[in-house]
Amino acid sequence: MAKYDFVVAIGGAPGQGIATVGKNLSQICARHGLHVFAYSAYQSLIRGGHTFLTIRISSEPVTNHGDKIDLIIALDRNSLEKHLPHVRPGGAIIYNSDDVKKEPERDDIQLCPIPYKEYSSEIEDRKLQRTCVNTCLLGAALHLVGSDLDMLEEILISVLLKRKGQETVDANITVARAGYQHAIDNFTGFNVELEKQETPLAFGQGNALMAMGAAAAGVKFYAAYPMSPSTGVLRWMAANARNLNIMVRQCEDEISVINMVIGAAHAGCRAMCATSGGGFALMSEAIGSAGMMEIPIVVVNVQRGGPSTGLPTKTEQGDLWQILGASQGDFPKIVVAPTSIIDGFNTIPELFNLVDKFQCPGMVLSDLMLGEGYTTFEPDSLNWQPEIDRGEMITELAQMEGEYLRYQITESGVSPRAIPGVPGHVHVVATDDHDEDGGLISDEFTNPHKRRDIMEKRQRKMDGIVKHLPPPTLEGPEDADITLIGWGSTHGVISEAVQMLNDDGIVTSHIHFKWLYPIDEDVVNEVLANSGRSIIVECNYTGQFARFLRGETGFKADGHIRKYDGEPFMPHHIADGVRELLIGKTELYVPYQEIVV
Amino acid sequence: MAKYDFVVAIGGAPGQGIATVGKNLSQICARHGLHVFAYSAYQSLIRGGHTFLTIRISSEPVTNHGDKIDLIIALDRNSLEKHLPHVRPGGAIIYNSDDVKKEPERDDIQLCPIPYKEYSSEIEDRKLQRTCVNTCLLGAALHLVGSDLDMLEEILISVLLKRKGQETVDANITVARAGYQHAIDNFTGFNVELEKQETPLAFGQGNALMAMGAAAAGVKFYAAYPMSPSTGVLRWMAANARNLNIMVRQCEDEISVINMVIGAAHAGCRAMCATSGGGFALMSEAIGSAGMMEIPIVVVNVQRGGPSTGLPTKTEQGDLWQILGASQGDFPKIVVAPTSIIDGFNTIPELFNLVDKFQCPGMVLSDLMLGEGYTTFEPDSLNWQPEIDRGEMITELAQMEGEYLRYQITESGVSPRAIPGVPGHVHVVATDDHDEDGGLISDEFTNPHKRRDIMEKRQRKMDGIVKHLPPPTLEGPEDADITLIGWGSTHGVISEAVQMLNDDGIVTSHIHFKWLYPIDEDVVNEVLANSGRSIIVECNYTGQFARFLRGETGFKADGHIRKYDGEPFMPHHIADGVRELLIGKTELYVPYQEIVV
Amino acid sequence: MAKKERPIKGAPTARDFKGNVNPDWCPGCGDFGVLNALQNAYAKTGRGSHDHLTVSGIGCSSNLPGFINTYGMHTLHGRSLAVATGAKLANHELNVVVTGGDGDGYGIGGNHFLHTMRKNIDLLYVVMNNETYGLTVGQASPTTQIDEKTDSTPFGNIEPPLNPVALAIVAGATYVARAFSSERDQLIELMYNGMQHKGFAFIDVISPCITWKIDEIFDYWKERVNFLENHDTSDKAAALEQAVKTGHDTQLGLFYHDTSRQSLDQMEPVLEAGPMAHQPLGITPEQGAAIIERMM
Amino acid sequence: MAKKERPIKGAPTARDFKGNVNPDWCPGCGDFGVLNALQNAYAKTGRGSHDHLTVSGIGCSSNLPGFINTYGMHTLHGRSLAVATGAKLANHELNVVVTGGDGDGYGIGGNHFLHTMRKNIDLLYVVMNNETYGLTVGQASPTTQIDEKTDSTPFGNIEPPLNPVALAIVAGATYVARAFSSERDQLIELMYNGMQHKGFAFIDVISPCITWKIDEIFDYWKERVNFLENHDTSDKAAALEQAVKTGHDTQLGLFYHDTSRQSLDQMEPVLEAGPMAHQPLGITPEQGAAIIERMM
Ligand SMILES: Cc1ncc(C[n+]2csc(CCOP(=O)(O)OP(=O)(O)O)c2C)c(N)n1
Ligand SMILES: Cc1ncc(C[n+]2csc(CCOP(=O)(O)OP(=O)(O)O)c2C)c(N)n1
Ligand code: SF4
Ligand code: SF4
Ligand SMILES: [Mg+2]
Ligand SMILES: [Mg+2]
Repeated sequence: MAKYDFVVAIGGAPGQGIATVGKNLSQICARHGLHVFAYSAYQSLIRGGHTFLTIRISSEPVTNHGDKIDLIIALDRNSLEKHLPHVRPGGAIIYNSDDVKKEPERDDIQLCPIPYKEYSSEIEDRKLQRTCVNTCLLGAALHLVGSDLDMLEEILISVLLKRKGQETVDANITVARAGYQHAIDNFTGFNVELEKQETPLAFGQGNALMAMGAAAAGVKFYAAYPMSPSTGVLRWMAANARNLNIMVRQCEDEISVINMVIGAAHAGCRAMCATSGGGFALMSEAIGSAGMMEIPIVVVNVQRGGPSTGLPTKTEQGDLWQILGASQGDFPKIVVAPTSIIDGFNTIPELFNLVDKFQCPGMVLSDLMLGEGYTTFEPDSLNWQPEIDRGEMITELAQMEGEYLRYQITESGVSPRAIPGVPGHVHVVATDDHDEDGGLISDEFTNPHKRRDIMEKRQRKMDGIVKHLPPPTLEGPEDADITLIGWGSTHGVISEAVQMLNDDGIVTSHIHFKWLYPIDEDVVNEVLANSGRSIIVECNYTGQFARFLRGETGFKADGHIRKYDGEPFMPHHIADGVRELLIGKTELYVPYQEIVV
Repeated sequence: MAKYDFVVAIGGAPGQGIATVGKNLSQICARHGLHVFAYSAYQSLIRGGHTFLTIRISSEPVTNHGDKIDLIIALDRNSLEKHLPHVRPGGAIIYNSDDVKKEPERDDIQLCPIPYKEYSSEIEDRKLQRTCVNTCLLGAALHLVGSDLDMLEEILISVLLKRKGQETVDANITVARAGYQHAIDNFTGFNVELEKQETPLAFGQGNALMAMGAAAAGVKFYAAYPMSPSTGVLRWMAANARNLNIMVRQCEDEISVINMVIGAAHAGCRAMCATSGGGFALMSEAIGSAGMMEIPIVVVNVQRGGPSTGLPTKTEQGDLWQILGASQGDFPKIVVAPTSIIDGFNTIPELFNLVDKFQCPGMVLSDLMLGEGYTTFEPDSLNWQPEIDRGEMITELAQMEGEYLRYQITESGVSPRAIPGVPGHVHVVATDDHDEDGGLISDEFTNPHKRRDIMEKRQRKMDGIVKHLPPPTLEGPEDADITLIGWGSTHGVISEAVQMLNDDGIVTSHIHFKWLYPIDEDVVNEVLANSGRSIIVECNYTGQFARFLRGETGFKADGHIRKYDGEPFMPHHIADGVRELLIGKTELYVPYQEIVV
Repeated sequence: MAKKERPIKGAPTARDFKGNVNPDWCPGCGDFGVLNALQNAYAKTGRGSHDHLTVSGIGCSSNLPGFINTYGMHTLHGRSLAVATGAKLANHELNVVVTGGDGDGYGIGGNHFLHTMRKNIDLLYVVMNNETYGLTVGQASPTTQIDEKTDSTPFGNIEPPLNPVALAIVAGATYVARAFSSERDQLIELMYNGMQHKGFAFIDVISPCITWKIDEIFDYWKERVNFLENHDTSDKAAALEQAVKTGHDTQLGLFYHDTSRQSLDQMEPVLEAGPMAHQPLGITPEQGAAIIERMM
Repeated sequence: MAKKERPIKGAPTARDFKGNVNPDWCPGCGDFGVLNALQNAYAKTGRGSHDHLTVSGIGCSSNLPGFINTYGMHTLHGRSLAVATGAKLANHELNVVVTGGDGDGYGIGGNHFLHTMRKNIDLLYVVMNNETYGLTVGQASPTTQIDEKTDSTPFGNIEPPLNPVALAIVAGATYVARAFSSERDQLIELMYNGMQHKGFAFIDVISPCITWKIDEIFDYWKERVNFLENHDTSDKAAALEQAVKTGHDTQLGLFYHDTSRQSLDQMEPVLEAGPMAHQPLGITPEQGAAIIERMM
């Protein structure tokens, strides 16, 4: 376990600046070389409602928001009342005592009221006074977690001086110091100390990291229609379009998005788009067209709670069947679910090489937890120059033998593709089924044999793809009693549950799927053969992955842990589930969500 | 076997009037009380190309176009040359000898040239002369199959007199008689005779029968965007809208279609739409919204060859995964695949009762073979007054206990639904997840417990649905060596293959699925437990049903017969496949399509 | 939470149309004015709350049906007009009002907008045009001005905005108006008349977003708007001329009103027997026999 | 079947743009004239066949790219403009021409039509308007006239047609014309000038369907069309006035030509470094480091 594992949560109303407090705290940690994972529970609302940001701080990399809350910073009375029960015994809660009518009732935690009005009385600008309260509470929090104030002051200056001016900086620093001092004088610090590491860490949001991966992969065309929780990808792309020379377009709808991406990809760009479930549904017809025309594209689905408009700001792994079934008929395609925020960065170049090689659509299943969560990472750990393999692409006139056939029947099923503009290779790509030259089979004549040949050519690509996809990983002992099986974003939280269970004497291993489709039945069954009593963990109602895995491999799990209330798993949800399943009470465990925001 | 089983095929270019010849012949048969099944192989073209219509005639009901061709009527030289090899030994081919340059070479069949020019020399109108050739060849054909001319003459008069006038009728009758007489004088009739039955039969196209089922079910709102091969449903609806008082709307696209249907259904109509794969893809987002708002609708997907625009005029069972995966997240839904043209009629009222009862979308998987094929049936065999059960629907103000909650949490998961306009029940339905009253969970506040409750309420409906769906049928011996498993439209052709195999001493049974989703694992496994060596027969590349069935039940078939060249199975394709699989050469048999149009 | 329809005594008032849920819009959002005006316009019709159906898509503005005491449908993003058309044609006795945003209606919903107008469906369509995608935190919308810096155009928008009023006149809407959410009386009047109009009535309402367009709120618009005067609303060419002039600096009022065309429900013979939703289900054995007759 | 690009010697001629597949349209279909004119217009540009990209949706008319010797994309029904926009912005050195039908473009594709015009994407869009859904055997389309009996309206159409030319002018197209497939020279001229125009050029071409609209073929149209004369194509109001007048009896010619606006590719700074498809892939370690810097 990490030497340092501490969870701070910040509660307040949207618009109260929770994100800024969280960012400042995270940045202080990151500059100290500490790791952070943050998850925000909020509503599909611009103002009003309630936000609860959980920041887990650790000396080791962290992949989820953990199980407990050590310290809460309550930015308003509502948060104080709502979240009082959520602090672990021995933890603390910081709040502005001016807000409080009635002393909070809990004697197993440290109550940390700050008389903000007193400390801010010298700030004349009323609005400024109001907004500085966050900094004051944060100052106090820093003492509690054993940090000094230097880093916060540095950050305040660097962020606020230019944008807001000296007065704002001074006011913030004054109240930060007052809060800090008040904490020294009145509260007991936690028995932890932020150790400064040599190298500070960077930190970023999952959507941004995926966009960065796309930039590294050579994406030159990005189109989108805003949709939570995928909009962060668009935001990053738009902000970086000019300095990185990426064409970024916001379209009239998701149908236009994907069709533009197909056009751009056909014209030679690496092209990508991201959306969420409903937008993906609208894209599904065109995904089939990319399959038929054999145009490589990447489509990202950052899942949120469904069905339909569902829970726009909540997480779920509920779009697996939608992505597997997207568009009519059979065609080659690749589906991948990144297993962490950083893996999201790496997945994009990996997937682009595959779709370029096999000329088919590639689809990424991320989710709100990964996409909107943020995490720290080593600043030089990202591979900015991943291998770029564009496959059999003809970009200039070369000596050819015979005539050029866009859909030439080959053993691999892959036919070299020429980009419009290249002399000597003029051809038509079509969504109607076609012969080797792109001529419509259905139109000019009907020829079941040609159809069969071209269908088999296309589908042969699947044999190549499946060989290129790494099998699921097996972590932990080979002869475990329990094996947790998961996919995509839950890797971190399952790993942690596995560790808890092993620490508890329940010998547990973990099989995790990143590459979801196609599946090599034999290879996967070999990995699954190492399972103990198997439990599939996923964040949806019907067990979409369990049903899919069984269909592809015949594997039937012994138990299931599922969550579909919109909030992501915490490690103990899984560990508790395993214990319940072990005593045989049920085959399906649905954890109770304790923290209600 | 049927006493009378005779296959006539008609070949020619589109626009040559093949459909009319086919219709006349079928009508003659039907009026004789003989059964007919017709399938037309054609291209996505208005003129040009080639059409090949196969009409199977039998004294028993027929469900597919059979295995052999006894007689071909070649309307042009191209058909003569192309289809000469397709006549079974001992069969015959009729053609206009004026067309022929070189005598066709086959000595195992009867060549039946008709010197049309000679017989039509008295027709002065050139155009009329040209178009009458079909009737002349049909006249000859009628002799060969042992019919008299009376019925044809009757039909010609009833169809042509009003629309085209006496001259046309006379010309047609003259050449029909000449063709008939020429056949008597020159050709040997087949050893069959059309026995007039007491009661003539009706005949119609699959799409029309489905539309008729909808009318009987009380559909009052039908919307569509034209798409082959589903357009026949729109055509029937449009033609019958006024006399049956059905609102029929053609929309700007399929997205509009389904959303209109949802609006109409919410306002209290039984509402339906039909499309094919690509249009269905566009509808998928809204299907989830019907699931979330709990609005009962019926969506028909008449499958064609995919992927993408694919083969617009060819058949396939390739949209199963698309329909299973339509829209993000989990929500209650029902998927059914009619097993015959007539079953298409019955399925619609059955499904409407279910979707009304469980307030969810219902989806029908038909295909080109069923939708565009036509068949005879007993005129009074259709149940025009099926039971109509609209479920818990509130259409007028009644005494209520307490307040009305649209999404009241109930044990069955079904909450009584009030129709807009009813006093005292004002409420909002929403695609965002919501509380019992329709208030947005995601918007006002976030409450994972409410979310879980409402999700479980919705999904509980699946328990009720699954109990209402009949299990797959098992036909044939319980201890068969071989069991063929199919779904939807292939029922007839598999049945026939089963009979062939049993006649051949291979003891074979047949398990067939009509209701595809949800599946009751235990019930289905009980049926499947009766399988011999199991072979799944389906009309797609990846074995979509096999993969789905395995996922839901764990059942892994021993072998597979699949076809994906656009043409439907013929019985011997399946029987041959079983024999091949029996000798263990392969686990997957893909029949060769002999008849290339 | 649960909503209970309040029995209305006597002529309904705007209060009777207040929903049980309080609007969750940002304080100061223009949509409050639109909601209020709509409640007043509904009241003015004299009909009970169950006689109205308010349909929306997705967006801040599209949350409106939740805040009003009528039957409501909160449908998919961009699809409100299609759903509303279905509902109206299924029961044309309902007063069906569609509310939504510029992104919802002119962006993703653009095709339904076009064709619903062409078909002259008898709806009132109220667009709360804030020139942004509010709910998704402020990206450019189809009405965002050139050069504007937004979440999705941090270097300034390079795509020119569309002109909803001009488009509506050309596309076939028969009642076309522009309003400002702060001009309450005019808005109520336009809405009420739009409900009375048989055919597609369209009101583009400037409804400022105080969160993402902080520089374009009340004062900003107050300066720019003026009232359409001395204008013959039956003159299509004149309406179009005014509409094309109308850009960001804009005229308020009724641009076009065509009373000569019938709405689709008036033209559809199958409605002669009353609303579809109230017609008897299924067909008679005689009708069935007649169908079979034609199949023999 | 296989197609081999024929080397072009000297200035290309229309013959060089003949595809290897013969059109499968019904003999007499108006689309033949459009195909022929397009081949001529391509030739007139003087550029080789590989420099052009012809993009279509699905429909009889949309089969055109298969019959012409340029790069081609036969995309989904209704989606040609979106695909073409992507291709154009990915390689703006290509001459991208979009061809299709009225159902494809004004029906299912209506929203792309609207927004592609608004954004002034540098494309030539040629719609073969036969006022029907040809390929699906003759249903009503968004340009089918009132009362017309079609496959989907056996009792007569009750939905009025839209006016593509007026719509295009209002929506922001910068080159808007109407033509007749039998008026070959004018059509070639309009197409060629449309290709030269930087921005969205739109030509609605009357292209009769001889199979489903047997009463509205050559002679019928010949009587109805006349040429736009003494018209100032730079005057938007005048163009609109003419366009609104233009119904089924129609004027041929260039209605509107706006040379003042830039096309989107001209406004987009990331294209200064040349076509996206030719720019180097990926980013430099320095760029990566700068990104990380901002994340610390
Ligand atoms: C298919 C789909 N795409 C995207 C979204 C995300 N989305 C929700 S609201 C919205 C924009 C709303 O803008 P507007 O209609 O102008 O309403 P406003 O919030 O400005 O009132 C978007 C893009 C969605 N819900 N569904
Ligand atoms: C999503 C989708 N819906 C429907 C169709 C069926 N479809 C093919 S072509 C066509 C209409 C074509 O009409 P138009 O564009 O006017 O072309 P025309 O054949 O008249 O030249 C339709 C509805 C389709 N291919 N895809
Ligand atoms: S974000 Fe803008 S549009 Fe949305 S509620 Fe707030 S002010 Fe209104
Ligand atoms: S059906 Fe009409 S549009 Fe299609 S090819 Fe024939 S004439 Fe042309
Ligand atoms: Mg808006
Ligand atoms: Mg057309």
